[in-house]
Amino acid sequence: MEKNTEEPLKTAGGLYRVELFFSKRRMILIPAAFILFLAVPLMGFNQYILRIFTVIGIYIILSLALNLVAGYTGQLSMGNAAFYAIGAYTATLLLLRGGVNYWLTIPLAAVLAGFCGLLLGLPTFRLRGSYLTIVTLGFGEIVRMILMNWDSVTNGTLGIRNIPAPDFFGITLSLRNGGFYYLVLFLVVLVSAASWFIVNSKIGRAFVSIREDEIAAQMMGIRTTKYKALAFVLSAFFSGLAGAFYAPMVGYIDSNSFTFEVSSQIISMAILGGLGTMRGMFFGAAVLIVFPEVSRFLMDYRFVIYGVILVLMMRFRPQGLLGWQPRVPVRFSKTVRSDLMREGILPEGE
Amino acid sequence: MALLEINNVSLSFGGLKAVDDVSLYVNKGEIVSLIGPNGAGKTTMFNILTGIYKIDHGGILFDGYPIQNKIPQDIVKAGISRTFQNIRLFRNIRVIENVLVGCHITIKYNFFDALFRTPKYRRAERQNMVRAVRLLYDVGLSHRVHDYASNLPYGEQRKLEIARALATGAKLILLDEPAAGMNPQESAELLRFILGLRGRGYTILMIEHDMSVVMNISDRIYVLDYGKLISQGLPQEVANDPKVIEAYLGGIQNVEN
Amino acid sequence: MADFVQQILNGFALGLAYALVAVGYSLVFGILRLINFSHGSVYAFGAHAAFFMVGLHFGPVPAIIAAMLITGVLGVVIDRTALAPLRKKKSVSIAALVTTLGISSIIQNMLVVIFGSQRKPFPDFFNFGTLELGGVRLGSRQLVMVTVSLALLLLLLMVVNKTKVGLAMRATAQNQKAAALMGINVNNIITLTFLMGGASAAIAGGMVGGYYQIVYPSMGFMIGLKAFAASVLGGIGSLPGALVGGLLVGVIESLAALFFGSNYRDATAFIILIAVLIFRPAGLFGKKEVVKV
Amino acid sequence: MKKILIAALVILAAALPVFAGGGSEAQSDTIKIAVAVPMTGDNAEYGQTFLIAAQIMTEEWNAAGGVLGKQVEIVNYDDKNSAEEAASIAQKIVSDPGIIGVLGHFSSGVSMTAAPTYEENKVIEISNCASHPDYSKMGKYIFRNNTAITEEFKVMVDIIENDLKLTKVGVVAIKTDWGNTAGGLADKLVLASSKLQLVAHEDVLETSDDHGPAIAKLKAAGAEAVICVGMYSLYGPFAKQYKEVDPNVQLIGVSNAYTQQIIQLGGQAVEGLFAPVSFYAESSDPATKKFVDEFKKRWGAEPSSLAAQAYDSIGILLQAIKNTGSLDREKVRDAVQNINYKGITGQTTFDAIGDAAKQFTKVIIRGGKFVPYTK
Repeated sequence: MEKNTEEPLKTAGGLYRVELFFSKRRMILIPAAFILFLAVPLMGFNQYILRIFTVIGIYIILSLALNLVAGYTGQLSMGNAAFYAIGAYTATLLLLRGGVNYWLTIPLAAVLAGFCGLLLGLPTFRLRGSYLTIVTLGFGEIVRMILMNWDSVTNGTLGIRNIPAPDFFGITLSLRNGGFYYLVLFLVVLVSAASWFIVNSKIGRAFVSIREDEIAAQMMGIRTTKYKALAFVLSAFFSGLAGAFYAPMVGYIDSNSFTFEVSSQIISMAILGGLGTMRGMFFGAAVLIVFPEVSRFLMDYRFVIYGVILVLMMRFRPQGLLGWQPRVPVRFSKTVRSDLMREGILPEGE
Repeated sequence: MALLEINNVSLSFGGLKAVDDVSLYVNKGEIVSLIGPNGAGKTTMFNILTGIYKIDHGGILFDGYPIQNKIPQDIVKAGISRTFQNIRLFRNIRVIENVLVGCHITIKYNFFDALFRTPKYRRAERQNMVRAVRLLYDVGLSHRVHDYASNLPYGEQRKLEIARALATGAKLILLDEPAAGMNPQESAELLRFILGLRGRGYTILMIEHDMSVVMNISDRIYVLDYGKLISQGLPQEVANDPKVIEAYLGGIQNVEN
Repeated sequence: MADFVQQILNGFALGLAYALVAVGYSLVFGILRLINFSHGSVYAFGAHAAFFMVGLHFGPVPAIIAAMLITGVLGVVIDRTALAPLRKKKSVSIAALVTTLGISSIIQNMLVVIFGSQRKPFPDFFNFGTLELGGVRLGSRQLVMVTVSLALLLLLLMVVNKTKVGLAMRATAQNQKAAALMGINVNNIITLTFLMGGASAAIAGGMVGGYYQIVYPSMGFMIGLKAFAASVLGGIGSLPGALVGGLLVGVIESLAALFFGSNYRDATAFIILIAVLIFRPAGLFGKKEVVKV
Repeated sequence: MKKILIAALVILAAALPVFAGGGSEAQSDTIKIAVAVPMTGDNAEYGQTFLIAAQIMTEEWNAAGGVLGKQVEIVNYDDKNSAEEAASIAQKIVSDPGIIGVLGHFSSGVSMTAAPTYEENKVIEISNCASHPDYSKMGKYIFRNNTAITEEFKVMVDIIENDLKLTKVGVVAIKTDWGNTAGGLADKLVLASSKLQLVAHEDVLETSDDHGPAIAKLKAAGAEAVICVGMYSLYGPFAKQYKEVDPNVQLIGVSNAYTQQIIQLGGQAVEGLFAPVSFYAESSDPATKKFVDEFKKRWGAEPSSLAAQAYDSIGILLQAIKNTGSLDREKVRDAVQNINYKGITGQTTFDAIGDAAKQFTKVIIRGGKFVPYTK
């Protein structure tokens, strides 16, 4: 119809230039970053630093998992520690009691966690907002109680100790030889890629539409209950994956490792970085794992400051530190461009 | 046979009859308007048609099949799509993504196709991306493709909602006050656009207050007041119906009181 | 049998404690549709304020009244400094929720910094003896707890249902915009709600502190979660719902502990909660909300 | 994808301070000993007193010229009594080659989580609190300067059998890893006694101060004496609530009941509570007096037996280094193993698995004070 000449997107500003820079050079930068991370264990860091890197990896996975539910689908889950726990216990029990190969326990644990996500989800998805949140919170507490009391299976409050580290072609993984670091790096890449592929598909768009306006989403033919369930299942699956990795890394598990504080820490990470963005999860996990390590001297004030940060964030930057909306144009693939060109409807600026 | 047939539909909210024994029909290729004073039950009618509210009595046939009390998703699939009176866009995503969400049911691939980026995924994404751009081009938003929905001015948000509704592949489009908040030039343009839709085979049922729009493009008009159908017919007939004038003037008097 | 009755009585007292805390959740949720996660910590703060006042040789009643005032003010400060700006910006609800989580962390850890994390003895205010009837004991602590809780709940009900301010509160809960158009100062009403929430938390803190004669900074965590579950159970936003929800959770929890052992008692509240929400999503006393499109 | 990359860079930036901190490991003229205990959280008071005790001992040595001519430095870590924190701290400790030994951690579970890391890196861990039987079996470098809980229960059983002459015994235990194990051992020892009868065992949650249901069941079972397996926080409320139901019940605590806090919290209700202790602050022994006076000056209250064990643990470690004459980790370990140390908690030697043998004194609360029990 009409022709509009005004600038469609604000393209000025440093941030835009940074985005554009990364966008254009992503084919070089991503492999470069990957190689850099591959080289970390060779940089002569001590065990402690490698452990921090590895724990950051675990929490990146947990945050990415939460992000699918809370960030994209807009359903705040306060019980993700439960799925993390289910993953950890399942993997451990399969390994120790079931004699299952370690490399199989990881996917199996994740599947069971995902299944529990579905179990939690089915009866509760007609609940909205705050109600759903409180149910997830209650679920987290119930799971913890079960882990604490089901002595014959979970060994109760004693937890399970001496979980053996896995072998990889004859090499026993440890923090010192960087084995756990590489494994978590692999899992982070896997979960990031899966998360990226899901988010950038009709599934991810359905998630976001539920977050933005559930009624309007239904009017687009989106089965919101099904997609909410899917988001929960995926979130539980990835959290379970993180749990299955965690157990043999630390060598013991008990119910105290999966408290409400863990759930609330994952939430804080996602929020600090920026819910609904993937970059934010990496950032949030890194900062909130490193912060307590470098701030031990603050003692009790540490958690006061932690609270102050959350409050200030919500007040002044609720979208998270890295939660800006990207301004670089949507990328059309070559085929789409040629199709558009053929039909003569290629939008301006392309 | 009519594309949409509503027979004796009633719905009450705790004693209050919001829709009272309403029957109407829309033929294929028609533009039909639903008018009436505020609170007459027009939007409630839309909510019934799209499955948000369940009715107490009556029946609704679309394309010959009963659709009353079906869930919204099934109704969209059957071919009815709508816009909202108080625009309900997905505000924090891009314009093109809004339309792609609208394409949801026309995109045929499953979870694993997405996860593994199968050729099926690529093909469907490519086709629908082109389709989405085409729809934006059609409604005059091709310059806004990359922008965020919340950044659009009011008029363009309305257009985007229409584009999103069209994206579902529906045959019958329900427009809830599409001209609200538009200046005369914009409404004139909207009018041409709606006529264009009919030209492309869409059927339209709309709620509208802007009488210049209603009178100019409607094939037929239904008038609701207090949940009851008080008049129907060609634009000229309805405009001269004393009951309609009464309903509107009464409404005005009420406001003044 | 005596044990059974005794546990029902114990559960009743415990349930009233939950109800007192649940009221604070309900008040705020009713008006703002916000889960105020800081309420558990505010309750712990109230208990410590009473503890502190007792340390200054206040008597029990003046100490609790002073604690009510201080804690009420804390509630107002929370709202004015952290939550009101979010409302002004029309932030998403998740932002307010996270803010309350943050505030909770601030309050609880400030209490640790000031008072230390250990348990501290709270004076045995309400012990005037014990009644014994057929093997069932009714302590004066329980009686005081019952009397004060019921009085407080009645008072709150009166305020909400019989006064002009209460009318304004109910109007604000229904529709903030319309209430504002009617000349109600919505911000003042919200402030008042937080004041009442804080004061009721202080009473709860003082009562529970006096009941178990112990205060400590993390005392609000579990009771906060359970009280929240109780308020959702009763129908969040409804004051009678908070009372019934609290009593239900308290009694069922005590009986469950008696019959199945203490192991699962903390889970009881959540199991009841989930069960109720599945069958009655709006809680026992809540009204179903009509979707507006 | 690019987002991943941005984040990756930000991680690196955020992690930089850690590298800076971790990189500096210059050889110094001090001998470092880590005190890894809860300094914040629910058990912070325990950790804080252990640190004070450890500092007093180190200052005494330093004033006398240090060990091997070097000053001793205490490095304090806060493990919050969390296994996860402890695992991280253990990594940090073994990454510092200057640290020869660790006093810690607080609970058995936490200590056992950290133990493999110490064992692998030849860092001596002495716990002054861990009471789990398996703790000291975790390695050659893992020592316990606390009695195994079994020894305490033997004394408690003796109190019930011979001092109180009661037969029906109930056990109440907190629902934690420690409470579970210790509670189970208590049951076993009571069952093993020919004179005693175990009438009930109840678990209670640490998160609840309401012990009504557990007490009802103990009472219904006819318990005359109840063995309490808990932290200080259990005794006050439990005793108060129990005494209301049954004023005649006899409560017996484990050694950690020996702390002023339970008298503050329990008041009248803890009158007559028994506990077996390896340390008694009002002893006339001059070394004990000196420590208690100094400790009171810094903390404001008397030391508990666990704090006294912390004090002795550091002494044992320093004495072992002195006996070895070098900082050779294996040799220092052997010296700890073979030590015969006279401290304020008695004469300490370690058996083959690394458990200390201790003598017990029975104490009872009378007139709001702990006094040695005499008939």
